[in-house]
Amino acid sequence: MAVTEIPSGPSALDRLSRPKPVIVLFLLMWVPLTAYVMFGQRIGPNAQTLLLPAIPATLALYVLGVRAFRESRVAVIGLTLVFFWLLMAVSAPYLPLMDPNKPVAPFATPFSERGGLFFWLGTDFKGRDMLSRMIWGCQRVLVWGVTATMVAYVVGAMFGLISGYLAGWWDEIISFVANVLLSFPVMVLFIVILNYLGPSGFNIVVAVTFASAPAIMRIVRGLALDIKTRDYVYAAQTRGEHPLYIMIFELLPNVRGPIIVDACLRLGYTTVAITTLTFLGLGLQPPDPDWGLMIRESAKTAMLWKFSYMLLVPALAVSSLILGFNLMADGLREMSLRD
Amino acid sequence: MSDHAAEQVPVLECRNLCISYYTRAGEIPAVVDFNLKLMPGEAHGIVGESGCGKSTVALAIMQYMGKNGAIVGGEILFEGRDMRQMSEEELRQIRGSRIAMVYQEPMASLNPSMTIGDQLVEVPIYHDGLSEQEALARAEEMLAKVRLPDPKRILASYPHQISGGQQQRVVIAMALLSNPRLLLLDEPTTALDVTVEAGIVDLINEIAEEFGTSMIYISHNLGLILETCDRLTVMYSGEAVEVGDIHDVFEEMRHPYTRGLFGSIPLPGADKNAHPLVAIPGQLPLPHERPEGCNFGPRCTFFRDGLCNVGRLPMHAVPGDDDHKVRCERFQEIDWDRDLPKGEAKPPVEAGGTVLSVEDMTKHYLIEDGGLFVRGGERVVKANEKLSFTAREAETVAIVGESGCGKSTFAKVLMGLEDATDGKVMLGNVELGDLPVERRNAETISKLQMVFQNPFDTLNPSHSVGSQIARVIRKFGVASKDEEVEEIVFRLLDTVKLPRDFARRKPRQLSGGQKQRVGIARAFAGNPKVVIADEPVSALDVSVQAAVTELLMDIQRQNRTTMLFISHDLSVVRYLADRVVVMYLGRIMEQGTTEDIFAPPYHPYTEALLAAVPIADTRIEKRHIVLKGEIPSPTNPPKGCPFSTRCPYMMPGTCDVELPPLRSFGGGHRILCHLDPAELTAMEPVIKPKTEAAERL
Amino acid sequence: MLKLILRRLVQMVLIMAVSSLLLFAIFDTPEFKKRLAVQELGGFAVSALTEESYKSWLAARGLDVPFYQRYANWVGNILSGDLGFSYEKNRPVGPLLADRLANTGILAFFVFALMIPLSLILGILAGMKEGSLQDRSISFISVLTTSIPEIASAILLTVIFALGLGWLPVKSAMIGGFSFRELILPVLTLVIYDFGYVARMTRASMAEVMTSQYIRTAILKGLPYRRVVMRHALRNALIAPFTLIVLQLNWLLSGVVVVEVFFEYDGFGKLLLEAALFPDVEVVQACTLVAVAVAVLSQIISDIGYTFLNPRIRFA
Amino acid sequence: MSTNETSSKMHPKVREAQEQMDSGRLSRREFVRYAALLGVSAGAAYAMAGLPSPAVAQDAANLPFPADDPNAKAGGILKVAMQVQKIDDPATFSWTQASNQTRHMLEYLAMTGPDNVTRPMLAERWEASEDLKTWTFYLRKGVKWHNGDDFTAEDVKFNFERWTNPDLGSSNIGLSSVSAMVEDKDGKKSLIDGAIEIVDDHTIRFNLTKPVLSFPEDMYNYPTAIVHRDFKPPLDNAINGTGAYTIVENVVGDRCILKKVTEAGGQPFEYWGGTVFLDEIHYYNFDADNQLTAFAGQSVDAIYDFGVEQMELAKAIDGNIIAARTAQCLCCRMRVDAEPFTDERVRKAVTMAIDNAAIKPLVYPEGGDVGENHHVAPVHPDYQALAPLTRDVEGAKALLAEAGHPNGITITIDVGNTDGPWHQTAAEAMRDQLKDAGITLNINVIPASKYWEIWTKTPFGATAWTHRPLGTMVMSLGYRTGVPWNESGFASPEFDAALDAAEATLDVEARKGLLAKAAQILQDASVMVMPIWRPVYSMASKSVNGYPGHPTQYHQFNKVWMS
Repeated sequence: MAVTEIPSGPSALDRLSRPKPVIVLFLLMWVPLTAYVMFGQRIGPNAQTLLLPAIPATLALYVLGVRAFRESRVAVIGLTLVFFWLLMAVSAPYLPLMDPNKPVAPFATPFSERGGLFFWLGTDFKGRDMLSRMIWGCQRVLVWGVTATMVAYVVGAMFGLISGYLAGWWDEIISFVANVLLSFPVMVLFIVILNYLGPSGFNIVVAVTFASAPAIMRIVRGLALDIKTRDYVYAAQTRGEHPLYIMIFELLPNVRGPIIVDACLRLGYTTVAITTLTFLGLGLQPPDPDWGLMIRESAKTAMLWKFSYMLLVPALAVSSLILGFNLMADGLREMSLRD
Repeated sequence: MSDHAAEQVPVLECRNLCISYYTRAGEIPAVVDFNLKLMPGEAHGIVGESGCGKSTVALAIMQYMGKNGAIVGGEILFEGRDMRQMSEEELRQIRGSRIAMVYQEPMASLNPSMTIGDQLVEVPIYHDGLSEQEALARAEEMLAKVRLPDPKRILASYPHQISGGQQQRVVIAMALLSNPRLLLLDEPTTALDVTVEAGIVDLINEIAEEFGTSMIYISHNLGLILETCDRLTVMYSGEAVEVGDIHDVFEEMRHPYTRGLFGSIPLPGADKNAHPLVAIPGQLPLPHERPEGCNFGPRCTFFRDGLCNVGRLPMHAVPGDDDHKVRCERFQEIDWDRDLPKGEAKPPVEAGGTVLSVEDMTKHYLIEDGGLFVRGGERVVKANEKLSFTAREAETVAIVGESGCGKSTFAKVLMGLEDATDGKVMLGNVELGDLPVERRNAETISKLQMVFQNPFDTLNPSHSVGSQIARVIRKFGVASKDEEVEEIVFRLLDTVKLPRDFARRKPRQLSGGQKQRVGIARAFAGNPKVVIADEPVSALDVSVQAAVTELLMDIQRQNRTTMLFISHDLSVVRYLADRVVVMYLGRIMEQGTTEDIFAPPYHPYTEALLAAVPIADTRIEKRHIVLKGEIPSPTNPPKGCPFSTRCPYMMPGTCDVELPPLRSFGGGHRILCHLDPAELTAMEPVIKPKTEAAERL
Repeated sequence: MLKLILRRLVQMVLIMAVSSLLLFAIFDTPEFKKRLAVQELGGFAVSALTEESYKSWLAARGLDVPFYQRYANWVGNILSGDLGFSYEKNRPVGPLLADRLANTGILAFFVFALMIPLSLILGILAGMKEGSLQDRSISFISVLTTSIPEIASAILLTVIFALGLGWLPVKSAMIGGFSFRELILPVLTLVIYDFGYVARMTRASMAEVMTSQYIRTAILKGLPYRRVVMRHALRNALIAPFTLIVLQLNWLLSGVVVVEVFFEYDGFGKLLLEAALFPDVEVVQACTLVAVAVAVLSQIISDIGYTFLNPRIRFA
Repeated sequence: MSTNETSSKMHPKVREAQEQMDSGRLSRREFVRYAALLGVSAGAAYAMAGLPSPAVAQDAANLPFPADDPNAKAGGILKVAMQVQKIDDPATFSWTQASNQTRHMLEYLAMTGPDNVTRPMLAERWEASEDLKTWTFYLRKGVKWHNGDDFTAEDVKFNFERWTNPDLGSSNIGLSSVSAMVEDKDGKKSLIDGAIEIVDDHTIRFNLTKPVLSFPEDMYNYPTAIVHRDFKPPLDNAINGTGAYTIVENVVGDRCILKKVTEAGGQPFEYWGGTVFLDEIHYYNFDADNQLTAFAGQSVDAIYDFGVEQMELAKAIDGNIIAARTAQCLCCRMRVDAEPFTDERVRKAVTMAIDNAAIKPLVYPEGGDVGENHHVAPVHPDYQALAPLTRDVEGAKALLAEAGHPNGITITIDVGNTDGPWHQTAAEAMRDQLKDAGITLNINVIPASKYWEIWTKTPFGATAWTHRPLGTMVMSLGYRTGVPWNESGFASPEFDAALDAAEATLDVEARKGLLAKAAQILQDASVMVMPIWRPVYSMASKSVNGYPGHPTQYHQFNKVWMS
């Protein structure tokens, strides 16, 4: 049978993963933000200048994203939600907000005024402005969430490629280790790892890697198993390419597409995980604002209708970010099916 | 039969049918102005390349367009009633009982989680109100009619438990259960092996006779249509371009496209040197990029501005034959003999010394049951058994065989991806059999390259065309400086007749034929001594196939490359090969020069294979040989002669017990068979020209 | 099939052995021992302990022997049915774990009882007519609910039903014995988070089946739509969700941690978290074993079910 | 018991104290406390002081409990949210919560009431020698164990022997009274022969190596619950007590159920302490953070405590908030032997740059006292205010410069939030203030359990100290040279001498002065920033009557009744 042969324009996923400008913009956004969150305190009061290039980069990235996603309204909504928080994260120091850590007026309800200050979303039990905490609170979860997911992907993809492409003993060993890790419920794994390493952003990265990499490895392994039967891999083999070359140059670029969808979903999971772990006291530590922490702190002070805003604000904020990731994944998947 | 046509109501009539798909790019017309009149008992073929809209027509007749397709104009009259006016319930009653359909992929069209019996009885139960018992009885009867052995067992089986050919018979039985007036066959044999295909075609022909069912037979294969149909419609890019009685069209085709189509398929008369194939230039337009006027205009040699590209072209009846219609403005002006481009005759190439010799090459796989902890039994898959042949410089050796014959394994061993279990493979004076590709040096590797089957897989979608060719050049040390490499890349693109700016393109921006050209360029980048071409054109449209085939051979000719051409299609092989190796279940059954293979003595398998290949030539007469059964699994080959289970000449006690001897018939023509050489020599040719009288019957 | 199950079981035991050994090694570090002492004796007291009295405390707790020896003992005990002793709860792990597992079991039962019909029905309704309004709205609801993490939906539900309307209790500690009312919020929280996922998978599976060629065959055979859906589509479409639902057991073990902690429900998840933080080694060990067993067993069940539902594999 | 009767055997120092009171040198309240410590019945002491006695039963039995409420109804179950802990051995309790679980079963020789006055409990009364080195405890007669045995001096002796056995690891050995009965022998502490003398079945005498005033107060320290002479841990297997209730179920991490005792050794049990109203006392395990929400959800009638950050929530809930002023505190101490705090100027700079009075309202806007960078709290009876501290940023800068840090200095404080997140709030407030003096304070937040691993070692750490009834007690626990809990490594003979002097002095004013001297030494040495003495909050529903608030968070529910 003749295969239907319609050379199409670049697919949405291709457009999305067309590397150069997106990667450059992403790094422009990401590196300053990460540096700010990780080292901001050490750098001192001028740390916020770090974020200056990140703001336009975020906006530009958003524009590129909207263009790439224009076929899917769902994806654009998701993208908008995610970029809203990204924009908040990179511009938080420049926004006219109160100090998120400074106690001003405890238990001020939303839309109330106290001491000449207006609190849109009220204040928490320590009297810190909720609006400000909510906006600042996205920084850590975004930075650690995305970093953790990226690291998990690097590790997972590496092992997945090795396992899928080299097969044999490599596959047996890697798959067994992955099975061991996958046999733990994620939360058990998180608890054990973070309990052992101690709670911190960096250790979350480690824990997420342990928890997510096996699943990613499986996906990549599956893709690699598929791709390695393609003729172009065969061609590379028959011209005597080193397996490493084949894995990196022939396989890796082609697993990128399906993985992007998965990555969006996984970003959502990681965000959930970080928030949940922080709520359980195993994740990010005070004092800097974080949604999980806000919930953790409010869960014991605000169990009353009157104060429920303290719980609702972070809960809705984190839900909106995850919704953003999920909608993006959904839209992307839909687009990739249509292409 | 046309005598009665006037009085009879046509079973089906399509009038000015227009079908569109709605996508995010807007409305895309799939079929435009389609007309068809099918009389009772008639078999009508629809032929065309992929994307021409032939399957769409079939689904439109069933009124099953999916959620984004719609009939936007015209009428479909079934026994005089417009199906477009029917209610869902009326349609339901007609579907499956009055109109039935047979599909391309039998496995996919059967429900995997229901027994075949359950799926069959539904038809009489829902259409004829039969009880389960009666329905079952009828189903069993029908299975017997489609020549399925042991219908009872099959009724209780799940689809995956029977072979592809059997599945297709089941689907046909299902279609026939309610004795339909109209049977739609949408490429019913495409997914099957040639020898199995022959059996199905045979069955379809018998059914037409026995049941008197009208049929619409959809295929891309002109030979198949010739074997099954009375009339035919040739479609191109959503339009019927030529309609008529099958003999009229085959013998006096009037449309330039039909003519081009016939010019690009290797008919028995074709010869790669004397009468090379002529490809249709250009490629199929995309549905939303069709030109004004004649859709074929941009590819047509007879295109005339102002005539062919104005307005919508109507169908014209061929003078003297009202049934024969053509959608061409100039069909009466064209002098085919004068104006049709002909392939230039090329001098034959003298083969040189032996380049590749394979001696008793054997490849066995061990399959282990169980796994990490539980050791299971080991089974041996004999993928290749004692293959021996040689290939000389500038020679084309075809390796012919159906699925599971071990041709891919052989290629893998040759390329160094697998070790031979036994035997020798010599390239020049390098032993390759136990030299995996990692241990081969660049020179050896570059001497042996491959052109792959699937154009969509042959190029890495992530890298540009140029960089993929350049990698080979660097890897094989042909050049290393950037400018030099670039120069070579450009030269190679020139060689495969692609524009130089394609170097910067990504594979997805290329059509299948173009990709295959790049694949060829890549294979030849290292100046190989031997090129293995694994069905390089089978996935391409007919009109493109010719061009790629010709290109491949031109380059081979220039470089004096030895080519191992792997194929299942004997017509192609006959056209281009110098010598042929016929394989079956891992063994070479017969080998010899092309002339030897296509003339008696034949190996019984070669004979059947020859008979099974449909030939789109009315001047040819073919002997009718239909093999029974299916190709056995290579994991469990028959004892004795591998072909013994299906061989019409099978001698019980000999063939199924003992491995046959290799009989030599001189000139390298060797046959692996128990039959007496005299008996073999006495075989009649399978293909021979019809006598003039027979033709004009 | 039997071979496969056996293989899985062997793998399970291996995983259990590896992971418990690892955990023993982890919890054997001096820091963890110190933490245990702090929990037991109080921070002030531990810091005042002399080296000897700390050692004697270790000896009294049986922590002075090398971990592999303790591990060997522990394995021996496990094999004889003794799951060890909880430092924190001061009682044998076996009954403790059984109690908590029973509580989580109750929770899981209601979650599944609610989630399975809900998600399957919604998924099938959506997948039957891909792209319809019905599909779009169900899909949207599923994305929305799966996007609200358990902690957030627990909050939302508590705020609305417990704090706002006052219909349901805020906490589910069940100190007055089993209370159905206290079970509602935890169950709802888990169902809300999970049903969308299963529904979406069901939808995808159903949608895929509905566009498959054998459904086309069935329709073009002239079968009534009901029969096409019920007889031809459903069985094939439910294979994937079935395996998924069984695998949700594993997910539930993670999901319950948050819910149990938030609602103060005394189940497996809360026990695990408390034990890990304490650090109550033998409880963590036992919980991990249970978790691994649940994971592997659910995989086995899912495999068996898949095989059973799918004739292609059953009769292969 | 009549006033006269008591006065006849009155300790001479009571007279001294009375004179001091009369001359206005001692407050009337303080006098009551002292008199009670020295064996005067609380009622009598109140009478001598001319103060109205609080609602303590004024009957012949000399009971330590409040008087019965005439409206009290018997019956009912009191449900309390608290962590339910392991109660293997009362002598090694590390947590008040555990003692609350046993307090209604295992009782103490003495009992310190919410008024900080210590009254006899299992002891009927006590006498101290003039030099405060010999103490005689007269045990209450007619006290029965739940197994029917009589409570005798043997029981008490058994307990003291247990506590002083170093192998047991009881923290009671650190009490000044108990520690005055032991000596170092072969590197091990052991009981001095003859330190405990049984005079008769119900009289026991202790001979101490040094004068101790706080003996009776020590006897209500939570690990000093008196167990039966046959006691062998774990308690679960040796359920026996003298209290009105007994533990019928104790599931760690879940619940502790106490029921009224009705029968002892086959005889009907008659509780020595008079009427108790509750049928059962239930403790349900809730984490500290969740107790208030459990209360809000009406799962329980009372809770152990709640944090200041939950105050608004508590106020919004229907119920009685019970606040107790305590000597609990956050001691941000610097180790004097760790860089950079070896330099007193650095330490001084830190304390000078901080304004304690400004920190307290940020942390505990309601209740509590401002600390003075030493460890004697205003609630301590032996407290005397020192000269007020003033913040001096410039001075701090100058000192820093002098110490070789002209451009400021960066220091890190370890915060474990062992007592609640307010530790961190306090540290953050300190950080903000220190910034002005060029001191950058990094706050290293670590989990509570981790903190206890390092609390004595970290150069700069915020340690929570619990309430202790006397200033001298805590000062000698934490700052005497070389004592185990000396987390700052502070070593000053001068300080030790001042403390010894204070402990040995009965003259209240003199004692205050002497302790103040020690406190001043500590303050001058700038060993710590002690910003706050915090209140403790707990809560009971309106239907719980007579629920006492106690600075030590000890539960004593004898007279509590449910309406």
